[in-house]
Amino acid sequence: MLTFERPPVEYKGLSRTIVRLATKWGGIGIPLLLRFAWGVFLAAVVVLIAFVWLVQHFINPLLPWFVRDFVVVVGLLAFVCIVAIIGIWGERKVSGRIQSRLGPMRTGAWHGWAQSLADGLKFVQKEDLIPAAADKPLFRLAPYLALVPAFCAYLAIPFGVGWVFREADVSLLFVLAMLAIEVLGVIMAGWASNSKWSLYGAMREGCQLVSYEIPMGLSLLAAVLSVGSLNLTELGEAQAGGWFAWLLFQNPFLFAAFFTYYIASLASCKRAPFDLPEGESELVAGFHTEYSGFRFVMFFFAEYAGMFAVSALATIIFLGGWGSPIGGPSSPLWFLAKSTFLVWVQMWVRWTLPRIRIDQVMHACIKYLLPFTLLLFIGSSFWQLYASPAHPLFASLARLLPYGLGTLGLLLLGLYFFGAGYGYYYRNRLVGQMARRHLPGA
Amino acid sequence: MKEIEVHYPPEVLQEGEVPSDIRTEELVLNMGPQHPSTHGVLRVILQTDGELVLKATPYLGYLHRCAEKIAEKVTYRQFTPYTDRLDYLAAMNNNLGFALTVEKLGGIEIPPRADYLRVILAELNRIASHLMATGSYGLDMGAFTPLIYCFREREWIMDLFEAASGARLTYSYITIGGVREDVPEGWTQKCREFLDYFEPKITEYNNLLSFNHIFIQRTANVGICPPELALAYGLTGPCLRGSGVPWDLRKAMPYSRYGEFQFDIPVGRGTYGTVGDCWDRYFVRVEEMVQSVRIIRQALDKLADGPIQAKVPRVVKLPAGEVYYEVENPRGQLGFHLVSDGGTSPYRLKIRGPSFCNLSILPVLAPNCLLADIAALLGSIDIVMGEVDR
Amino acid sequence: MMGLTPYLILSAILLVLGIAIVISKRNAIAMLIGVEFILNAATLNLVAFSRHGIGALSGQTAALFVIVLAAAEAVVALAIFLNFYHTIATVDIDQGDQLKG
Amino acid sequence: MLETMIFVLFAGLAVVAGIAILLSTSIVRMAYWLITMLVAVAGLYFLMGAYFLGVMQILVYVGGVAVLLVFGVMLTSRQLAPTLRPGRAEALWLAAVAAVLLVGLVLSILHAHWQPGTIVPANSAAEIGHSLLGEFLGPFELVSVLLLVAMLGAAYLARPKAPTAGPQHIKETTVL
Repeated sequence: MLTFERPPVEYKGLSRTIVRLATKWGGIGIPLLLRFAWGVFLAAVVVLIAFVWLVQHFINPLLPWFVRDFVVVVGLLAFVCIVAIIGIWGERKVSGRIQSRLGPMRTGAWHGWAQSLADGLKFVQKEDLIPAAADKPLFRLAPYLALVPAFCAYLAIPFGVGWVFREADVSLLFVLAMLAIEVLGVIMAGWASNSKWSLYGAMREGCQLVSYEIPMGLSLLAAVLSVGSLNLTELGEAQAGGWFAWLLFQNPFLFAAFFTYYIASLASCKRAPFDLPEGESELVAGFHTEYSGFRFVMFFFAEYAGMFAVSALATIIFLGGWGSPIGGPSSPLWFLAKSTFLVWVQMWVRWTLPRIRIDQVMHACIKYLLPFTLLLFIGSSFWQLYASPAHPLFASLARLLPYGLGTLGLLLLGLYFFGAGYGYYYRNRLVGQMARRHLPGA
Repeated sequence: MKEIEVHYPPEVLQEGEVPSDIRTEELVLNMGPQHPSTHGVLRVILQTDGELVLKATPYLGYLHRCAEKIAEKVTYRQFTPYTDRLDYLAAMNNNLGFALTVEKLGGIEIPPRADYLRVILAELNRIASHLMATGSYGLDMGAFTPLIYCFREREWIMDLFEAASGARLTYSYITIGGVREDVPEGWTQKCREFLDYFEPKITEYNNLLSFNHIFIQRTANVGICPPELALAYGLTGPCLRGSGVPWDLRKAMPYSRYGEFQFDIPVGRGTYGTVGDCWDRYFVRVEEMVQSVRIIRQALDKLADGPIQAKVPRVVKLPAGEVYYEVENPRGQLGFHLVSDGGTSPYRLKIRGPSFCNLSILPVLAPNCLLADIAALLGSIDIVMGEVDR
Repeated sequence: MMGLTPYLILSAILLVLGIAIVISKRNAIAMLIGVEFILNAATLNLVAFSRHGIGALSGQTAALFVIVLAAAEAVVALAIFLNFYHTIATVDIDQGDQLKG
Repeated sequence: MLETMIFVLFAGLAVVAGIAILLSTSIVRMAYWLITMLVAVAGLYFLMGAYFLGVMQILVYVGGVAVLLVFGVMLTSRQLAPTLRPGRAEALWLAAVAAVLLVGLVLSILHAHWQPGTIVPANSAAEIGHSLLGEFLGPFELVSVLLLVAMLGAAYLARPKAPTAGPQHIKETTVL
């Protein structure tokens, strides 16, 4: 019988060592960790709490200021990288599960946990390709212009009280400004590639981001108005005291503003259904059509950093930031958990909805979202005005309202968990026997 | 010669229409031959003004494999595998069309079991082909998940085909005089299981994709092809029925055993927009899957034991003469015009590919679309380049 | 602590650069860029004065107004350029000498 | 010392950006140099403690420049770009005028006697807000009306005109 032998794929040098170690360590280590899953989880929590304590007592009041700055910047850089790496892997797992697939399963031996690392290694080793007709300096610069502002946004995002690189008076505006700069990197990439598809992606991004910045900012300002500060730490601290103290539930306008903000943030992160700048069925790959290797990775990192950053903003401003919903001690871990949940919803939306057309994107923003957020802004400010002791009847109503809205939020969350649980319990029936039969390991 | 004034749809864009006055530099965009939404090696030259498409010109021939010329060099039986490669997503239907053409000219009678098997497999292949079409249409619209779901179901059909013919894409199963071999033991049972499993899934896809608000916004009132235009351009299949013309060869001129079955012809009704828009063309395919399930059920009921091959010599020799025979493929009417000089291979074989004729509507519908609508339009026409170029 | 003079000199350089851009470029959009330079030179002056105690906070507030006005100016200018482009199919300012639309 | 270094960095960046724009022919590159200048000036605002202003500078101008870029790409063809630069004689004239202007400005700055008052501490957004709605309420309202007028004016100027000028609406006659 004729057989075709494929030459085995060989990693070379450092990457070979890394992949081998990752696979070996993952193959032995992670099943071991899983066996003691609860113990590992508890240990991780203990370690994290110890880390939190360490940071608060030793690193924050640290030494000469530049040592503290250096430590924090390096830490933030590592955090952004981890967010991107786990985000990319998570997105592939999430998309796999949504589509009744498994997603990456092999690299690293446990649920493909090292897939992003392996991909990164591959990208680093790829040929550095620049199209001959490209505007070379701009082509080289563009990925940095996309990634660096996305990272800079983290300099002002507090992860907890005191857990921030620089406490700034206007940190909210700073984060928004940094997220907005990313558009220039994208336009630069699209234009410098000298490809028409890239140019289309860039033009779409330009139109989309400039328009959606306004409803995004207005929704946030409605919340800012009710706290009276642009400082993210103060905004987060204003909601201390559990679930019903969250700004989301403070008045009906803020409740709606959270959703308008979330929609606008999807558009500003180029996430589906607003992923027109890179819409792969129309524009091949949009603005990064001509990019490969590490430059492409930087766009990817920028996207995931941006995703987490907008989710972090939503968490701080609407969802109580680092405060515990059940009234326990506040901690950066709460902040991470809430932001991760919002990132997961972004992924969920992406793998469910089709893409909107560009005229509909503009239409939705200018004709619906923009007037609506303006209305929310005005409504929220009037609410602020009337919920004062001068209007005792309204004020008492306003004091009761958070409980009503909070219950509504609880119901929504409960519905989500019920759906998830139902899906998990009946996963065989939902997916269908046949599909499971075809899955590896079934 | 008669002149027909073709009335183009007055406005393709509805809301948020790009103001017709803001004109900037025109751009010539080379879409394809390698492009995710051209479904193969189609090349479309687009003249655009920003996002607005002014003119679209398809250029064909990247997948031309001289199928018609090859037919003149090989025997009738030997040509069957070449028909697989015309519309490679509906190889069973191509086989059926070619076999029926040859049988018509040769006056070959088919045993009933073979006939019912042919119908069952052709309809299963129609479902598989429509699953591919609807799933990848979702992908064209940016929804990735429906494609995977559709492929999941298509996988089962592929398994059924593999059990019957041994192949998963190019079956060559329906041959001249019947089918190549009988289906294995328990195959009909598996087939019924699939139908029971599949029917409720269609509702699921409708909820996920067909009735999705964004999807409707993207496809309704886009690429409207009025019935007169569809007839003038010779559209067939779901493209024609999507324009509201209830024309289906299986009903209009029943071939094989299609006259015996109860089924409806789904037509576009303009549910969310105008009759003949992309959504109608898409939804006709979804509804046709339901009808195919109906047909298969009836055929399975009628399937009785018996021979599966008529007595046909190994090398088929047809009498001199010519015949034109058309069958209803998933993409439209596939026609074979066979001229025989009495030898063992055709003197001339002209193939009418439905995708080729359907594609001719693209330059008419494309002007005034947005760039993203081109993907919607191409996906709703649902071409297979293997058949366009032959 | 730096004095006022370096800021003023920088502002003067930016102003001259802006004027040079406006004069030398024939592309309408490039001229707009030159105007942005001039406006930024002015705001830099305002903020520097406000920083060094001349006029207190009004410098910053005025700078804010200038930023807003620059945005408005750019919007109107771009709309005019668009019309200009429609009429004579270029953004070369030298071509716009017909005095009719 | 550190302050001087940062000032030199940002000031240098702004000046280099201006010179680069003068020499550049590509409208997109000019726009990116403009952004360099704007960010450098924002950096100087930060240096002077005007945080709110610096952030606003970036926030407003990034959107503005993005729009500028889009228009630049839409309205300028690449073939046309090189012809849109001044001739040699024009450039010489320009350099002379600019030099004279610059020297005059610098001399007058150096010879003026500024009388700095007390150094104002870093101003928060709140103070600017108070001054906007207090001392500068009149100008503030005027500016908002002006913005509205500008928006309406721009929309009016760029409006779609008579539908006759629409895209090629080819009426074809098909012969069957």
